[in-house]
Amino acid sequence: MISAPERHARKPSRRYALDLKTLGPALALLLLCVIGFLLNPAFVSEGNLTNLLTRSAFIGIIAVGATFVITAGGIDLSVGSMAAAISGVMIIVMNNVVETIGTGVATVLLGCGLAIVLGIGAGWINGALTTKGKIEAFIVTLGTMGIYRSLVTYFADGGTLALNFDIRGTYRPVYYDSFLGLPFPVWVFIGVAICGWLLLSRTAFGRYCTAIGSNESVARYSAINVDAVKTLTYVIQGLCVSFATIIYVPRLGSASASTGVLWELEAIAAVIIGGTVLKGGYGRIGGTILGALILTTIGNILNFTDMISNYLNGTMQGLIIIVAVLLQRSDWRLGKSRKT
Amino acid sequence: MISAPERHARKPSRRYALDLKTLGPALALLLLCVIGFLLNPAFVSEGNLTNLLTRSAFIGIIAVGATFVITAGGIDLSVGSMAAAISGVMIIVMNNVVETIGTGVATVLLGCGLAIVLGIGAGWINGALTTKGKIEAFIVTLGTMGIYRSLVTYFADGGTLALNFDIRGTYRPVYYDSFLGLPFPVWVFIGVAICGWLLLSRTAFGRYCTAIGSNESVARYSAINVDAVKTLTYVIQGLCVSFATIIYVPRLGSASASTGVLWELEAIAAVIIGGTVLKGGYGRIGGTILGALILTTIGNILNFTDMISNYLNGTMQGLIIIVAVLLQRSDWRLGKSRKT
Amino acid sequence: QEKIKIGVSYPTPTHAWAAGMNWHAEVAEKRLEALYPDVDLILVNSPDPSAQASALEDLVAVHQIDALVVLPFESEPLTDPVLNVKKSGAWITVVDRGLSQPGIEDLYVAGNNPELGRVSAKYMKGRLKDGDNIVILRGIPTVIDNERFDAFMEEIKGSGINVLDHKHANWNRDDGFQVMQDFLSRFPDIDAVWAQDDDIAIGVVAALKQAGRDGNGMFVVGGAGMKQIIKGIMDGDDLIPIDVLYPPSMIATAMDATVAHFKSNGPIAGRYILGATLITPENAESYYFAESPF
Amino acid sequence: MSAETSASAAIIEAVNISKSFGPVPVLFSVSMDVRPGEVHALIGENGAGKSTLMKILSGFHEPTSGQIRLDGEATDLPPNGAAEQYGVVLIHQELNLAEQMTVEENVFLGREVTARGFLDRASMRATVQGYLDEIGLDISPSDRISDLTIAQKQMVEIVKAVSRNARLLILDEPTAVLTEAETEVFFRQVEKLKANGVAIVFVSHKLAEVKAIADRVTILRDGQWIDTRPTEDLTPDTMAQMMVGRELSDLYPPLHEADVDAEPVLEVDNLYAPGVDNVSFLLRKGEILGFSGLIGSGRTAVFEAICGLAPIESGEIRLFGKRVGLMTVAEARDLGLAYLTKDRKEKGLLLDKQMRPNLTLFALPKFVRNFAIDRKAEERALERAVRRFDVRARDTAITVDKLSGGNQQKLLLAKIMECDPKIVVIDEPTRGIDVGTKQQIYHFIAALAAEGVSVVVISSEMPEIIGICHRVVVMREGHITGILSGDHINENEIMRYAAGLKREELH
Ligand SMILES: Nc1ncnc2c1ncn2[C@@H]1O[C@H](COP(=O)(O)OP(=O)(O)OP(=O)(O)O)[C@@H](O)[C@H]1O
Ligand SMILES: Nc1ncnc2c1ncn2[C@@H]1O[C@H](COP(=O)(O)OP(=O)(O)OP(=O)(O)O)[C@@H](O)[C@H]1O
Ligand SMILES: [Mg+2]
Ligand SMILES: [Mg+2]
Repeated sequence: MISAPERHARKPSRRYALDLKTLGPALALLLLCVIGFLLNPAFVSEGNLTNLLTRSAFIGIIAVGATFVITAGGIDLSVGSMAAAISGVMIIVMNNVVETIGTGVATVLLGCGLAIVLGIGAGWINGALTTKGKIEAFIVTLGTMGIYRSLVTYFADGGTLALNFDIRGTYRPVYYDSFLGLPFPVWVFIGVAICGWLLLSRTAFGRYCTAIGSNESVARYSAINVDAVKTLTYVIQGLCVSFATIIYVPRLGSASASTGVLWELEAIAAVIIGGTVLKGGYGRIGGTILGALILTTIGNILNFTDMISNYLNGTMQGLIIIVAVLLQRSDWRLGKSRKT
Repeated sequence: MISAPERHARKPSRRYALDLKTLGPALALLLLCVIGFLLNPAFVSEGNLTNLLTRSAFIGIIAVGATFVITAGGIDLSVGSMAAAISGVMIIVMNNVVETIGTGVATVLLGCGLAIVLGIGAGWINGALTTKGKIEAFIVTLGTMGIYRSLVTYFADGGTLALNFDIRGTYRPVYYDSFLGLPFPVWVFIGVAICGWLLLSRTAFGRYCTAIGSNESVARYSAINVDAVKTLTYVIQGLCVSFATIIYVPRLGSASASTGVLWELEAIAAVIIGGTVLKGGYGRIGGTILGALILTTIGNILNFTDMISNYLNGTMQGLIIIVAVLLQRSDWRLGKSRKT
Repeated sequence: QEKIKIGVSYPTPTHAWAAGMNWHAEVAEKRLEALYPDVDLILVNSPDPSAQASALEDLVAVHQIDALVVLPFESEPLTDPVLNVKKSGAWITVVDRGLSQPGIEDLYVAGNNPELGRVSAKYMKGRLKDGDNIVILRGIPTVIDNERFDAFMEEIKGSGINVLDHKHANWNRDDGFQVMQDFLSRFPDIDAVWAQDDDIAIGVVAALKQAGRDGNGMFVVGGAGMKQIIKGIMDGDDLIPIDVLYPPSMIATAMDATVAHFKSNGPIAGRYILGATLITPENAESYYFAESPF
Repeated sequence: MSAETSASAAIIEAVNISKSFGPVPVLFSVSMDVRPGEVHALIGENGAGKSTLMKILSGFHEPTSGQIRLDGEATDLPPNGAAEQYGVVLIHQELNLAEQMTVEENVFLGREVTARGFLDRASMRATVQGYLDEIGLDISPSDRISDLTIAQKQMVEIVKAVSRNARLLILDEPTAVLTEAETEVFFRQVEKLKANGVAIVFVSHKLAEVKAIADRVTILRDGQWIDTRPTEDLTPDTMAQMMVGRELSDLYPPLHEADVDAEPVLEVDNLYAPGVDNVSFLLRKGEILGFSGLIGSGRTAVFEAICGLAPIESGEIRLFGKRVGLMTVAEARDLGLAYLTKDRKEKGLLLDKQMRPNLTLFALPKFVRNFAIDRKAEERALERAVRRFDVRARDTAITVDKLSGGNQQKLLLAKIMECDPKIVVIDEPTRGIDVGTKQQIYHFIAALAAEGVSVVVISSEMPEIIGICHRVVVMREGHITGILSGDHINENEIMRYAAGLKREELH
């Protein structure tokens, strides 16, 4: 009975703005590719594009997990160290079972299974400490970051843990072989991305993550088991780290204290460049994927030119990240008058 | 105009709970000191305690700034790199003016003045990009972190920037000399801490920071210039970095790409161990100071014993941080029955 | 009876070479403490220069050391802290990276970074001809990296060998792999790679094999003397035919000499500069330590 | 109808419920029962314990003592809204929506419709769209909550309530921000539910509404049960009397005739801003100017633009005769212009802070002595405000989110008045405030005007607008359709302008 006023043409503009925001990361990536091509046409060679995709798989897969954690209002700084520790334990165990079960597929499967169990366990520890222990996620994961990093150093005696040479032969194809022209890691990446996307935007669980990140007490009052959902986001993060590790280990067959250093920052950066909000309540897997691609492409482009001093790589990287995010602010052109 | 209801005196109980929370970090520190003493009685020697205090000055001073940023709902990842870059520029400039104004106090003062200007400028850039550019603070400061870090590498040509030897002679006392038995850096730390405490808990500005961190739109509706206050928190952070740099440079007389690595994480950890809430809205300078002391003490204690493998330092550090924060959860004993 | 306390301070091992050094230090500690019951060696490692300065303070304040063996993280920042240790009356042995001020240390034991670059360049010149192309993967931007790189470039100058580009691979396998992948996409014709370090070299080899460009006389020169690489040389690997030694055992040498200062009659002070030996299939065996992690 | 319902057995019964928060007692042995197909109103002063009792009835709080009987059986209700499994649904007084999520997501939060493990978004959207159409709310299921006006949010809460298969629906002040028209829509939904045998508990301070819709009324005062009676036995006046415990004189103060020649203090010409379409009006010294209109008619938008809270596209504003451009909120405050928001939860109060910092936040510069905040002065201000506005907190150290809704509103009013404004804009001044206090606030506004302060009252309560304003501006779709004064201020006239049936040529 309240007269529905004729709809103002305000909605279309909102939709449009939203699209711009969604398109932002894609545009930034496109721009980077154009720059890459202009710098060196070899940038668009099939080989390089394949390298680029394969490389972004690690950060990308981890960032998919980070999207869940961040959407639910948490943060996980431990992923890089976790990856290193899982690789380390995988390698040690696989090397040790050579005598009993040989160097075949069984050993590799054992290693992968172990990685998954460890990832889930490590994620669960982070989650339980945050929810049951009621410690800020930042502190928990800063702590576990230090712990995992030093454990891998300890296992490797400060050096490098190397996978048995024969197992490496069995395991190698997981990184180096292709299917339908795309390397396996890319397929894993695609798989994880699709699952992540479905989970976040097509299931009740995804909505719970968003609700918790948006307003924890509203979520709680809606009879959502907040602690369980939050813990589960860390478990998903751990699982993603496992997947990343499983495709990382066959690449060079080794793990050391420098494995995965700063992956946490890269993953979080990918998530945020993709448009997910750091304080939680809004997450976009699609954006995260683009964010990961953007980050990898920046590194790749910098290797393609010697115009800038090597020392300034970090400067370029920083500038490009800031500019890429600045560009996707759909409202910056509307300009001055807005104060809000 | 209306009848005043009888007011019940119900304050004491709440105060008590609050005190437990406030006391948490202090208890954790005390416990650490006892452990240190048991491991090696030399822990409480005057020399060691002085070293400990002096050392915690760097992180402590930076963490005071970080308390403002975090209380107002922001985050600054660039502080470590900023410290490196400021040290670098300071050293270059001081070395270059030797010929014109010599190696005396004037040069050192010039260097210090420059540091302050640079710190304020760098803080302002972070602040402006976050508020005017509307980019997430995490991304802005991750970007500037990369930029400053690579700039110092560039200035140092990949190596180390060393302060002119004679200037070092003039400047040395700033780190190494004492006043009333306490080294100068400790005095600076005390000064910064007191100013920070006054500013955060006794002035309108501090109240504004808390309000913004608690709810930005309430702050805006309460006539607070949100952008200006937020920018100012980053400027304060920059200023604190300047002070830390001013006492850091005479210590090692040089700057390189490895200066200040991970200080940002340490500073944030100190802030949060001290009880400030990462999402903003509640900040405690006193806690931050204790947090910085706790972190430094952990490192100090680990240098005291070779009972544990050096590789496991990180594990111990991580465990102690988590346990220290776990201990100060005043409500963990109240336990299960709480539902809300 | 008062023990002779000797502090040993070095960077936290984060890459294989440093791990090797750590291993040699720990082995030397056990050996020397068993040999001389009145000697106590205290091993401390630190993650950055500032932490190392703190560790030095702690060694003096808490352990009251009689001598210090230090492998400085960086020269400049640790000069003053080591000087302070010296002022406490301790004997000072500096390893690998010299301090920026002469005369502080009583004993200096070091490898030879410029020599490593020069030896590598000489080998390149011996195998390549005018107009051949190489790429360089450098370490972490530091003085060491600069010394090696500058000496290499100095030596290679005028040989007609083209250095296509050089990028930092941070003494890290993953970075070595990625940078080499990009070099391979970018340059269709590369004849050899100077990886400067064995960890980088391993990444480079993986990238070469992936791209199928490991034939045609392609070779990689690493550096340091990692045991896997030396093993490969012994087995006649084509891709990494030689290595240039930068021995992580130098810390043990320094510890031995420092203990000897207290235990032997002969004079110990002075400078020991270890050579950057070229390891070839002929001499590889004598540089191979099976138990070392490096 | 009430005769039948009183015969049937109660769905839920509260027996001798007491509740204390820590040592603070809030409810004293309260009993109440709700029967299927009845609307049971719960009334009482601010802080009487209505919301607390409702939270106990739906499991959000545990009673300190006493018993809840569900269908005659003593039951421990599960916490956190899980009582929904028994068909017990509470719509909280404080809006309980996830701001960043969409309407559809909020309506179905916690009980999503899934098909083969995946969300059935199409069907959920269609369901929500159906409800929205039914109540004539012009928003889309995919709109974000943060983009809605507060009244729209309240309507979303109602959709949320209606869409659940509740046997017992508890509505804690659902109509506080609704206009009469929306309230009617809401009542139609209630009637429908009632016809289906749903039991409804309705908390409200609008006694006329209670009279109109309730079958029985329970009255609480200071945590004590006073009476439960069929509505027929009560009039709004007797209800008010039982709530407050004394006779209430006239609700509205006598209207002082405004001085038509008083100098204008605020003149607005051809203002354009988001949601505002060519608005011009004038406010005189000592005048009470009402703003009326439907949901989203742009009343709030006008004053947010004037007070520096939203951008201005074009137009001229003169304050005390001087042209002002874009002002910041602080500049407006310093010039004597203050705006009180109706959204106390998102824009008004820092819920996790105590009363003192909240009270002084807006006028903080006033409390600065020698660069530091004068806490003594703050304490004094708090004491004064508590007295002046009757803010009832049994413990002044609690955080503001623990205050009762009405007391939050009083605190918010106190906060704005702390800067001694010369022009004060009050958006929904009596949102969630009990009759007794309402009367006091009206007198307070009248007194302000008599002192020469100009007051703008934006309100969805027609009687309030009619009762206290000298002139009334009616808005529709962002522009002014009429400015009424004197005898023209009556319900009929206002509605016709608000609905767009009549329109004055203003320029
Ligand atoms: N969690 C809590 N902790 C402490 N006190 C509380 C808490 N919740 C409510 N109170 C107190 O209980 C009393 C009753 O509050 P309640 O919200 O039930 O009042 P109400 O009748 O709903 O009032 P209103 O009409 O203003 O909404 C108030 O004095 C309030 O401050
Ligand atoms: N910044 C803005 N940008 C675009 N549209 C806006 C903006 N602010 C308000 N509006 C729109 O202007 C219209 C008027 O909203 P406003 O809140 O002023 O209405 P109101 O009369 O106060 O109604 P209510 O009492 O229901 O809130 C709404 O449809 C709102 O969505
Ligand atoms: Mg020993
Ligand atoms: Mg209430």
